[in-house]
Amino acid sequence: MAELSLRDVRAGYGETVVLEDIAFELPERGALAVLGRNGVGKTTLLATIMGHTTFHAGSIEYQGKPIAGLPVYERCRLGVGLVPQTRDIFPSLSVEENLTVATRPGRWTLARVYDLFPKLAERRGHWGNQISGGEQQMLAIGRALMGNPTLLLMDEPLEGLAPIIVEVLLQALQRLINEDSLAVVLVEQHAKVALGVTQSALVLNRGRIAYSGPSADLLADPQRLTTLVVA
Amino acid sequence: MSAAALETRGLCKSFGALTVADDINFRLETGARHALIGPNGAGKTTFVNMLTGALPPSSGRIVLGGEDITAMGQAKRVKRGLGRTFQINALFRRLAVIDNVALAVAERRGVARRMLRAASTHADVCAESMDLLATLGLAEDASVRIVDLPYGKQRLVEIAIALGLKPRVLLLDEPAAGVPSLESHRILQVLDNLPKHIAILIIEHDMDLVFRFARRITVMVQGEVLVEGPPEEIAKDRRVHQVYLGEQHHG
Amino acid sequence: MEAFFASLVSVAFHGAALGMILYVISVGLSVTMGLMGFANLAHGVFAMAGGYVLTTAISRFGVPFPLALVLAFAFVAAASVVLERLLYSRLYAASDLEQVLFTIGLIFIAVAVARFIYGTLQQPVALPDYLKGQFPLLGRDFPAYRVFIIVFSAVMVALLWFGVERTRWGAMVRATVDNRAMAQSVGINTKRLFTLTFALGSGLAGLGGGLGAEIIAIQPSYPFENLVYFLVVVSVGGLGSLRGPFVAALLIGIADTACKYWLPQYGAFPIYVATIAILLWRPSGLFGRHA
Amino acid sequence: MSAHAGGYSADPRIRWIESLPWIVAIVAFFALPEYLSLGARILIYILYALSLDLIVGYAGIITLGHSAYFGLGAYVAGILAAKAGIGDPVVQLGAASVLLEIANKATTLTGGADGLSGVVVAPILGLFRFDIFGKTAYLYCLLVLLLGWWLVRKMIYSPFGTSLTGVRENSLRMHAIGAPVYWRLVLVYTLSATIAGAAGGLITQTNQFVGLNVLSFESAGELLVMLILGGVGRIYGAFVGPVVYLIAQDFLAKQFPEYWYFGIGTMLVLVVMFARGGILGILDGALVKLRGRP
Repeated sequence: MAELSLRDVRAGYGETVVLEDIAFELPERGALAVLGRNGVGKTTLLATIMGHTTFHAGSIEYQGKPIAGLPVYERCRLGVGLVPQTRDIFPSLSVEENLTVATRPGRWTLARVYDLFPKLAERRGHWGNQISGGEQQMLAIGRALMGNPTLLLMDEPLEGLAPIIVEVLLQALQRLINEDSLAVVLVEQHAKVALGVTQSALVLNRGRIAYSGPSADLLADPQRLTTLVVA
Repeated sequence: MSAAALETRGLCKSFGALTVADDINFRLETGARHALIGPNGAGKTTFVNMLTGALPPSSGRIVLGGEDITAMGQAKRVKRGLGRTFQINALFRRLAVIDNVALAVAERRGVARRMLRAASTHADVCAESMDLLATLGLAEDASVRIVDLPYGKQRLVEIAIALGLKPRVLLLDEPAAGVPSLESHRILQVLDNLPKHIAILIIEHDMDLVFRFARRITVMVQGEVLVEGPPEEIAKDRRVHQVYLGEQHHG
Repeated sequence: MEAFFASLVSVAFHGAALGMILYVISVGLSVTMGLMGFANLAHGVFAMAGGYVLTTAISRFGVPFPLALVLAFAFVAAASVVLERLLYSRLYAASDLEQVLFTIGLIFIAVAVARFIYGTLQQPVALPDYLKGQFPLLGRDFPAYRVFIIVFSAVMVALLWFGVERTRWGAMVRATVDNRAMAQSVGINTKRLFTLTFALGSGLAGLGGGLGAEIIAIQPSYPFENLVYFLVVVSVGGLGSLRGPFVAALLIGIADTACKYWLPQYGAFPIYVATIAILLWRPSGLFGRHA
Repeated sequence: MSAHAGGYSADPRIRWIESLPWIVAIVAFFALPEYLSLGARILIYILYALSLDLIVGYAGIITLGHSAYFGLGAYVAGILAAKAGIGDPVVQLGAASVLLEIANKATTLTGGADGLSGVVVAPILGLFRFDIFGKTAYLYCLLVLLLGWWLVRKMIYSPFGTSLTGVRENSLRMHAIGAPVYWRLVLVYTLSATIAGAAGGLITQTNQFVGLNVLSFESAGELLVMLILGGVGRIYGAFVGPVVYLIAQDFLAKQFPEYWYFGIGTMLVLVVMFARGGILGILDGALVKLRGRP
């Protein structure tokens, strides 16, 4: 059974249509890169899976169960976790509270998240808005993990971070994808990085699928990648 | 060098320690077809907001047709010929299409404050608004309320309102955003037929549209102008590829 | 000099008691307005209901005072859950105008029901003997009931702050006030949280209404007459804040008492002027979240 | 369309049905002489509601401070409320309360809480005395209302009125088309306050008594209720609402005050829940159904 399967999805905000004819399948423990220039609907795709957009047509199935009609929090409780592009750390909560507020029973505990991101343990008493961008990103990932998802939606987790932090996050990401039984949908501007850590890729253009296939194929064909992602 | 339609000199904007626009020197020629592109967070929106007067710059100057408008309010800039459209429809939703456009026309003609004669007896305003709608192919929808209008046509009304201001400079903020792809050709048509004397700056993600429409492209990255040139050059530029493919910069 | 000092102490004391009551009543309004963005003008109805529950329980059914306080809280909280699910929840997305009208409508209904059941007369509060009389403190005598109000409210406030700032439930509430969409994304059922928070806020209003029945008279026009006070506390304190309204309520309680004591000829005038000045200066209140 | 929205495509001519209120008013004058003082009160409240409709229905701003203008319809207050009141009913409420307090304390001027009696009204134009049956008062109010209605109606159909609905629909865009939104609002507040002030003046003149309650929050709330009941943003909602409300109040409130409050509260809740257009909105809906349109 597929972890996630979308068929003929049409979605947007209110009557605005952003996504059209979106269809793909993500196998259990699979990793999918979503590429494309900005504004093509990548963030909207994640928001649609999470339930934050207006769903116009099609179907979304999570582990064989249709979820398109479920409220956001139900999807989270089933096992869908979101790391939003804007991070959306809760500023009036401490770092630790940002994590504990999302707790659901499972393998991931406070201790394991602190083990993955030791930096967060040092900052546990700080308010959510008193930490650096890189730490916010770690916190956003850690917070999603605290909900013990089987499907993790990550929106540009490397955006705007210093190279050294990118390195740390990439390692954590690799660890998550390889060692943990997590399926990941990774939206990323850094196309080559994203293709490097995923098995399959989706390129969007104007809200439609322009490419769907193995990541390796795209990585091996720079000409094609350029055409798809740049112009 | 003759005066540009719109020009910025050393424009900067920072929020605290965060710099979102850094020394932007930008020139929009009279009658230009110019595009502004760049990845998310490049500072395009900040730049546009400074141009329209929604956001005051930290330093630098904005010059419209030779006149310094840096300290001018939004409404005054509009009167000087600076029009804009919005990325997300900003329409008068429960008013008819004609009223949406006529509000702008009346404002420009300076009759919007009058209260003794009925609006519909201002024949000049009505006629001009109808003409404008006709050129955009919206004449039949004149009395339809925006809420009852298909989204694609709403995007056209967005442009019609801006044109009602008879701008010398028009800023188009993602004119085709949110339109199903089958309907977007109509918007391209309209853009192609815009009056030649208006200098147009388009902010757009859709590269097909950008390369078809623009004769000059500016690429912004992290609050700075990365490169500027004609489309052929931009398409070949290695730095642009890097920005969009996310190859790590080394040195 | 000694006389002035005595009156100063007296004003501060009575003002603090009034302020505490205002806070216990208004804090729920601050949270629900900040959390749900609902302009609930009918909040005073809950306080009035608490007052009626308390006075009725004591005078008609002989319920002991502490139990009557619990009843005031529980009854109002339960009733508010029904109201929230049945009516309020349908108007979360409605315009301010509609919310204002709807809650004014609720006030009218509540006023009518109160008049029908209790008539227009003010409800007397039968205090137990141990809360009557004077309480000696630092060589002065203070009315025992006011001392009780201050101490009891302080305990409630401490409990509330602990709950909101130290428990997971509190973290969930704060997360939802911060960013509702993200709160849903981490699995918080914000709808249910709204209902519970609303019930808690209303219950506290009921408790405050009962507790303060001796200071703010329980009679049918209560929700109209005291609305301005509750709104001032919330708007001066800042929506969605917990501490802001506390400071505002104490300020207003003391200022109101002081004005009535020293400047009776000006009535509530100075308070209103100060409120307008503060709101013109800081439109989102002294401790507002969105400046 | 019976909702009077104005606009550049709207026909500003007066339709035959719009003479209905005036015919009713004149018929009432001859047919119900014993109710003329109630009638005059209704006419005044229609004018008052009309002034509120300009702000709430057309400019789209909620105000609970309108009774301040009813009491003291003044230009200065117009600027204050436009500046302080946008989006914040509490400040307006405060403004109204301040005026209430001023009136309350300025005892020598207003009579304080006891009200100001002994207002002597000179004959209108030195000719028509206010008679005890209120005939003059009624016709005088009708005349002032006619004038107010004519002004408001003209304004709503004018470019200014259209730009007000523009502010209501999207004030951000109004800025972007170069409209001085703030001054438009000051202007409409001023106009509205003037009309409300005129209505307040009429109350004083016809009652020959001013009570502090004209300034109170309840009075502002009550007016809002009347307007909503009739229907917001459609001119004639301001006619229907006060007629229904005040007549019902006159018959019910005196005998059964609690039922009256209960009824009006329930009505408000129902209107908000099920009939957001008010009575005229319901009629509109019914007409559309009758004509068999979708």
